[in-house]
Amino acid sequence: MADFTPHTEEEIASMLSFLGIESTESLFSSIPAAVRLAGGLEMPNGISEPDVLYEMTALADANREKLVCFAGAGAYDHEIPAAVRSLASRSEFVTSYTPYQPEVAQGVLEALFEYQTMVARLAGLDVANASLYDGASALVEAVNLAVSSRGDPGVWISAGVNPRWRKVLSTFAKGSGHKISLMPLVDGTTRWADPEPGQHSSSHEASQTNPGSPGALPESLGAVVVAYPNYLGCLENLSQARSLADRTGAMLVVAFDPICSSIVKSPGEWGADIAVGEGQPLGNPLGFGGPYLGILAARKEHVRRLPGRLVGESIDVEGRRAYVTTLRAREQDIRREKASSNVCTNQTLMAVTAAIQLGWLGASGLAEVAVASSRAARYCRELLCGIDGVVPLSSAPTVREFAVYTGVPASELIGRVAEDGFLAGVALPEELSEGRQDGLLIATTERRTAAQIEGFAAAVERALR
Amino acid sequence: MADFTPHTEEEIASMLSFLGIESTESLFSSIPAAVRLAGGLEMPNGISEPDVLYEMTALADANREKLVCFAGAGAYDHEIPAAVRSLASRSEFVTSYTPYQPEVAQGVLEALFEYQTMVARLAGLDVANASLYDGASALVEAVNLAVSSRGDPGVWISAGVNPRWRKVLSTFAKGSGHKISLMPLVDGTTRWADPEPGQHSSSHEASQTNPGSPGALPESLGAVVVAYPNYLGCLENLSQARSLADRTGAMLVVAFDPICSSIVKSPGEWGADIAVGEGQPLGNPLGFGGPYLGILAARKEHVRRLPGRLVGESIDVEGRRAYVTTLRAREQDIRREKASSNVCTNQTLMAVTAAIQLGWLGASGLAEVAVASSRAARYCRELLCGIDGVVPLSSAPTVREFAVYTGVPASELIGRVAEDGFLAGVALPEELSEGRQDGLLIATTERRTAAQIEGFAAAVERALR
Amino acid sequence: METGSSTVGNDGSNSFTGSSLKEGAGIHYGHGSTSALGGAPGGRAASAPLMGKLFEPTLLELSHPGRRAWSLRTTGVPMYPTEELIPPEHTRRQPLGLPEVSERDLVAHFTRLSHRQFSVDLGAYPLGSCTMKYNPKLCDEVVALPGLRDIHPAAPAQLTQGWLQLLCNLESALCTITGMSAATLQPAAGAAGELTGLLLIRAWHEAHGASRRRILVPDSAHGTNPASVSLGGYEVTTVPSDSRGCVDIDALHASLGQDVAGMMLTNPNTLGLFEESIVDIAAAVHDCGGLLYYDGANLNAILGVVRPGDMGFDIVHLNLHKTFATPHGGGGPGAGPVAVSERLAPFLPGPRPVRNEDGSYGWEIPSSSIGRIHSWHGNALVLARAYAYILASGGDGLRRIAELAVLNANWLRKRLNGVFEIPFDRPNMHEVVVSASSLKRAHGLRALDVAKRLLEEGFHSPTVYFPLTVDEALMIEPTETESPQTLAALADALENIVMQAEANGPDAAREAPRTTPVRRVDETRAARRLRLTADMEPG
Amino acid sequence: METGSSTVGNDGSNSFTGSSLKEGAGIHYGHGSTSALGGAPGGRAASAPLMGKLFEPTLLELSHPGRRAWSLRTTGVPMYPTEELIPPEHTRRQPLGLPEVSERDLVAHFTRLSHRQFSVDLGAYPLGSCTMKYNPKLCDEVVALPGLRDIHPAAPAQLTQGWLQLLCNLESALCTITGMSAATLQPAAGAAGELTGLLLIRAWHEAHGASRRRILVPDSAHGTNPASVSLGGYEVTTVPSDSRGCVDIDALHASLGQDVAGMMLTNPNTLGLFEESIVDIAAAVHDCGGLLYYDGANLNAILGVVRPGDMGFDIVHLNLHKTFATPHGGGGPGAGPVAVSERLAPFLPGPRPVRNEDGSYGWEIPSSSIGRIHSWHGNALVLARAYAYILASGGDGLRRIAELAVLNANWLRKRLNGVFEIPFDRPNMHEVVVSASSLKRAHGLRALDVAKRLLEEGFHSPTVYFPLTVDEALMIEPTETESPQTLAALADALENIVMQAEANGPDAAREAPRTTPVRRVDETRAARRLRLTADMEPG
Ligand SMILES: Cc1ncc(COP(=O)(O)O)c(C=O)c1O
Ligand SMILES: Cc1ncc(COP(=O)(O)O)c(C=O)c1O
Repeated sequence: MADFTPHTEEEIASMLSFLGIESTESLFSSIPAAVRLAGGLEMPNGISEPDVLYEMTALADANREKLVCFAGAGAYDHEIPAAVRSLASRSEFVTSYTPYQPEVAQGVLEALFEYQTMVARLAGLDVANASLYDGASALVEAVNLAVSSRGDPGVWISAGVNPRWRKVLSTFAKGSGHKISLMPLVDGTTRWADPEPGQHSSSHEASQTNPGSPGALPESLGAVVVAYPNYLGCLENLSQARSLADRTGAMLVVAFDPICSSIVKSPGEWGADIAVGEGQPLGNPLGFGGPYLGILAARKEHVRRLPGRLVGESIDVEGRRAYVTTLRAREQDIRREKASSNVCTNQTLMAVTAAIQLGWLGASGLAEVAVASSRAARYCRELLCGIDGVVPLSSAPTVREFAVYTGVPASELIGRVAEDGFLAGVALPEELSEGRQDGLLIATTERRTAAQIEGFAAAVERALR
Repeated sequence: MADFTPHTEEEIASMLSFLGIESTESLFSSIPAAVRLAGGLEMPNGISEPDVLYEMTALADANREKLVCFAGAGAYDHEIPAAVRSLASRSEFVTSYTPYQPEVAQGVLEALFEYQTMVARLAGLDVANASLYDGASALVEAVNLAVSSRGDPGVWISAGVNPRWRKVLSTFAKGSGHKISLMPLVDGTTRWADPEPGQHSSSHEASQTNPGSPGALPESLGAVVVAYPNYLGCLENLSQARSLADRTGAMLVVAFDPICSSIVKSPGEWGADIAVGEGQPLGNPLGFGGPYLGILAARKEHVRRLPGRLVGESIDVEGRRAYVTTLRAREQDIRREKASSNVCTNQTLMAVTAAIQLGWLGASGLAEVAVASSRAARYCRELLCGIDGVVPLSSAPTVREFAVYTGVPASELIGRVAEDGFLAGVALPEELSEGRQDGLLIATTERRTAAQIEGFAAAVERALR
Repeated sequence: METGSSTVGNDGSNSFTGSSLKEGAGIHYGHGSTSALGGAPGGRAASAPLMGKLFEPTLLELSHPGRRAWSLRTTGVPMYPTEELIPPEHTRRQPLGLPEVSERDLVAHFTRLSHRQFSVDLGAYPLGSCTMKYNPKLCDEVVALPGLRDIHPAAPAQLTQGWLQLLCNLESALCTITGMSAATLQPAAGAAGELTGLLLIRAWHEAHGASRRRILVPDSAHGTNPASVSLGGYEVTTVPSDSRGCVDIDALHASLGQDVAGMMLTNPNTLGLFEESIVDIAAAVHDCGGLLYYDGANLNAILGVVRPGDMGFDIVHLNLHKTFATPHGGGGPGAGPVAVSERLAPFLPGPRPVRNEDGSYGWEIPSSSIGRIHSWHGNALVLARAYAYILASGGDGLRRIAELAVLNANWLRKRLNGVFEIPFDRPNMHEVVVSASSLKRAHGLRALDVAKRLLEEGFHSPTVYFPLTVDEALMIEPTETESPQTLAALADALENIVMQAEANGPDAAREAPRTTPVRRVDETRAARRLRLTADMEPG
Repeated sequence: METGSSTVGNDGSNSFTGSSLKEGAGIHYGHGSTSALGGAPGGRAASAPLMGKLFEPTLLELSHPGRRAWSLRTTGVPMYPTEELIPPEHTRRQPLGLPEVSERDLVAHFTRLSHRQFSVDLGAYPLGSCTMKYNPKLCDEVVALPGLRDIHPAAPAQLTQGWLQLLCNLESALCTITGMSAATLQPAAGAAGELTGLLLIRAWHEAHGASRRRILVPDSAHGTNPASVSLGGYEVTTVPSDSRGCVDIDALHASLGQDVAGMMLTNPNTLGLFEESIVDIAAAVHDCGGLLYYDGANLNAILGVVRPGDMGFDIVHLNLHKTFATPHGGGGPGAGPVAVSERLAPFLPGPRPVRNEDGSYGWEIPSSSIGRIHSWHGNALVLARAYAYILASGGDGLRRIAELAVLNANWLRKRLNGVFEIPFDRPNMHEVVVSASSLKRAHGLRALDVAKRLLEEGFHSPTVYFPLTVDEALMIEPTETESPQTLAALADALENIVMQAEANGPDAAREAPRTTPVRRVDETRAARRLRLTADMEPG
């Protein structure tokens, strides 16, 4: 068995004798015998390193990894260059803890400062924190921040926000007590219509039923939440959301995509108070959904209420520039039940990775990734919509992702097309496809070649025959 | 295209203007126009990183990598643990030059000092150098050392020494003028018989004809060279070689295997003056034959004539322990045409890797690898020799490698068995198989499972039917 | 672009203020003046300030317009003009402002940053409560397997059977280890697990018609516990510790009532002490209808020895980045699965990976699920690492881990007795809390000074000032992967720090660290003259 | 086991001399006394001496009997007793004496060693003649492809078509770049290539019935050139340089004769100067029946600009670890392919990879082959890296590399003019040699002092005292991957060193380096009190 403990039996014996006890069992004498485990864990004994690798490889082989990826929905198959992989896997970054001792943690701290700067610039806002768990948790934290600053539990959220993120928001709303109303998409863009007064539906219901019918505008709200581009890949004009927020005193929370943001208006340009996003596309692998990177950026005014870690620049006693976590009084280890969030362990390594990836791409590279992904999407959309029976789900402009109806239930289609070596996309939930089952969400990245796209279109055509 | 140069066009322009020249072309004005290349290299333009990876992957996929390996012959399929891979690929080790500035090269220097210590212990000798190119070059350097110290160009070499290494020795003997005589194997062990006086065959002929007939013992020789275990995997008693060396004033050079050496007598125990070996099995991948690691260890007396780099312990001006390359006066950059060898760039990274691997294994682990490999060989040999028509090539004791006759030309058999997913071994040259073509050399490592060995034996049986 | 606003000087040994610049030698340093930052101009990435202990310029300062590292695949996709792709009213106008560097400078920058960072791989990291053990390199290779790494999370079950099996196997291993019946792997960290647990408590009570508003939390609890309670919509009732460092049973009884939804507890607690009355505590909480939540951050101490389920806990979160050796990544990622007893299983988040009757694997939403708590399925690659670690360790290895973690911590306690005050000097579990209060009284030295001085000796410092219940606390968790020699060296270093203070006064410690990449950092200034991005003018 | 014989002290700041040991605290430090080495006892790997600049104990000192890192595959192979496997007369009796450490300590040790090592990835490395350019990470991924990395070299051609194609493609790319017709990829480094080339010269002359005994080598040549000549069985005739730093043409003519087998030349030469008379030189050598050998270590300067073949060279070796960016590994591995003109192709080493008529690939031994010169096919994975680099760069990129390498070096020459003497101050190629002789005259400072002082600034030093033809030589090769800002910083640093010496005297440089992991090392002691292994008693 692989054993990562160094102790020899003699060492154990002499340490025990230093402690004046007989056996390691005696180390546990403060544990009531009644609850102690007799006979050890009911698990196989340990195995060697190559045996583990063998078992894990068998599991890995049981996944269909070589499918050409047309799925997105918040997780994108972008290129990760060797330099980024290599730097991000340096063990100093990988095996260190949260930078509690800044004197020996300038590596992570400076990288996070760079991350905060770059993400703030991408979002067009003043500040960004040093990461949250994922897009969903960033959304939850942003809404918590908005609701608690504004003192109003009312949340209007566009159905164009990632439905899985909305579900997470609903789950946590049980604790925080937010009142969430879901605003439907019509032809791919949000209908910010007014729900009946008093008709605030709890998010849980909202996410389980189709979007309710519009009602009246409430006097006050905590947050207005919209996605740009939205889950269907569509770009919508956010002016209406911004004025809704103004009229209700709410904060405007924009869920943005850090890749597209290089070519489309930034949350800041649309007037967002807070921007949230999924940072996976910035150098982190698909990894079956994690670990990803929750992005949160905001206007300077909100900085003392921000959730999560913040790195600031300062100096050391010799006047040399140095970085340190700051505004710690917001955090749980100091403020306990009054903290702005309970987050402690976050996704630092993913943020460091994102900083490296953004450094590798630079302004021109990031825009090129976005443009190339969008070109691929356009080409793919053109080919698919040329197939009998395939129609676009909306007429709104899309960027690097789009939705179609195919006439065949999406899950079935995905299964058929997989046989030809393609992951066809992600099945749309009925709430976003007018109750239909054949809504398919398709994404492309800069990695998709014309040949792959053509092959994919041909496979879809065969599958629909 | 992937471009690793940082210069922007403006920078180039202003640097040129600082130099007072117009274009980069002018940088080359000292090159006669007549020989300058017009129109650039006739090669495709550069391509991007992912495109390169794509092309290289296509080449990699055109090799049959998943064959279960029963080939050895100096290159062995041992386990390389993740820790070794990870440490050996740290960029400080990978991207540094020869440690000319010891103040900033203690990492490589200390690792090499550890390597030298461990290799010397393995060989049972006093000192080891910091690596040579591969087993063959270690052999060549050892013979050069022996011949130049003893002042006699005569070299008696056992046919049990790796035939490819012998070929390299013969090639370089053209320059150094060694007189090489090949001593045949009889039933797997060297027949140190005496060639006719004056019948020294030049190595080139020797390696192209079958071993000549025995003759008389010369008065003096430079080197007596023998392998342990030899190319057929056999262990032979080296006392005779030692006394031959004694009688002729030659140095005894033993080609040893660093893995087996943990369980069989070390070169030092047999009385070797110099030990050479191939260090690939110590943590370096098969890699289609390189980069590997030439091991050379020797008795202390020879230290001032050793080829290659040597790291010694010293102190810095503050009295702190420090390592530095030493006895530099042997080397080409100081001694030029009088240097003990021309080696400059060596295989440092492979030596560092070997140090890490030896550290991971420790004494018990290395012996366990050797024992497990030998058990697998024993099992494999038993199963194969139970097949009709398969007979062992010799009756001498073998360790982790052995040779058989199968009745089918080895190259043909290898081709057939590959279809079942096994690399059956290495075809023996006719000089080592009594002129037959069906000699097959088979090696096993600790990675070979019983199931693989049984599957292999079954595949061989099918192939022989 | 950002150099202009810099507020810092340099260490005086900088030699790059640039005649090259003055001479019109054709080289321009990025966007800003170079002198403000003591010469950290664009692009000068390759002159390592490492040796000279200069600061490392930021990537933004290394930027030089027009430089680039990137190259993208040749795709053959039609080159639709950008204007056709993005309608003008949606086009970004703000400059992106990302750094422009060569790959060479990018690599140099982050490699140099890595040399300014302590890590487990460099030395002992006895940071209490954090279980900074060795992270097997084996697991790095596991998560680099393309069949795990490159799988899209929305790929349907039939295409991801390997992943689903892995997750199911891990869930069942975690249940075996904790003595629970089912688990969710979604929570991305311990705190997320806590909040999940609180929502499970809420859902359970709601399903049973009860409305309860309080959660009991010991005063020694980790800060995430009370923070999670608030986010779960509950009130925190703090339960004091008794003189032995454990939950004060009388106070506990006094705090209990019909409005108590549950209690959070870590056992061993943050003092490294096992709550000996755990069975009584469980009974008391259960008797008044509450649920008992186990903060599993300290599970390392009891692996294979005692199980939370057997102690009476209803809900358990585990910190895989502690107990199960997934590396901490400078602050994350982690994973905080939550395991529950049978009665709570229907409330677990979903979808959950399940084994179907036919042996295949699929997803299932529990009947009364509280809903989803992660964008996808949790920090999957972290989960894979933990699973590999569990396979490697096995039942026997896990128990050995606990034994040696506890042995190491007890050895340190006994060895440090007399060096520091040990507030609760009795057999401890995986960590020991000592107090620097006598140093404070005698020499005005604080726990923080000891911590900083220890950095000079090449050790990471213990956790300081936690738990809050101990004055000048130093919380030391050696973990099982440190050798006895390392423990001895650590103890000697600590002892020498104290002896040095006694012999020569407090200055050495107060001025420490002097040999680290930077010395003590002005935290007050960081908060007052806030500069969180290179664009922020320190206020 | 090795601590006893240590001869060194420690830096005085060591705090580990161990009360833990004295107290009988149950911990023993390896085999030896701990005090001799200032407390570097077995197993104490995890206490990083990094920060405190203590030395790092060797792995052997960290060893503790019975400790281990290894675990091997479960195979199910019958457990034949060892006695049955090895006859007693063959059994090893000597103890192996390998270190016994935990994986955790192994990782810590080598990670800490890596922090004591400068590298390209940390900073500029302007080491003349070595072409220490950035090594693309891309190539690390290429050679980690199992389909390249895990292939046995004896696997027959039909199972290794990918490798054979790669080698053939590389050979043809190298021929295109050098203007030659065929190549061998076997030589493991430049020096091996040189010796191969000399054997080719010998074989050629032998085949033409000539017996010649001398090879001409310029005085500025790299040491491997004359060393290889000797090993090739030839005598070296040194050709002096003229006042312009190039081959003295008159002296060349005087040296030529019918016994000259050939001449070795690097062009640009080691002064970074292009041998302008190359066409005449080639004619002269050819005229008397000699062959012209090109030492390709400096090929970086002329990629895509001029080809050795077009200059008249018959044989060329290339240093792939220089020009083609394969990393140098702390001293190796490299690869030194040799390309030749058509008339020499039949003599090349074999077997050579070839493309068969049917498009498949195989091996072939040239008709008059000099024989094999590597155990297998050369440093294959290094070759794969170089091939990937060539693909990425392409014909256009290779030319750009030469242009920028030369531009950088010329910029430095002009910038450093006045700072140092420049013995041959005219347009140079990829490197420039300056002289510290005026510093020596004025302040007694030597090139070595400048080099050591530069280390403090975070740069690796240039090559010193080479070429031998320049007094107090500093040979600076920036390469094309360093940015103009890096060049400026390097030049400023050098200028400041000189200015500092002029203003404040030589002490700063003489005492340098002070900020490196160790300071100047006593080389004389290393050679006198020789200790090459931990077992060797310094004599
Ligand atoms: C006792 C205890 N509980 C809970 C947590 C929170 O875990 P996480 O950081 O994964 O959110 C920690 C982590 O520091 C802890 O030590
Ligand atoms: C000019 C010159 N020639 C030859 C060599 C020898 O090459 P290698 O070190 O690869 O043997 C070198 C390497 O330093 C060199 O600089």
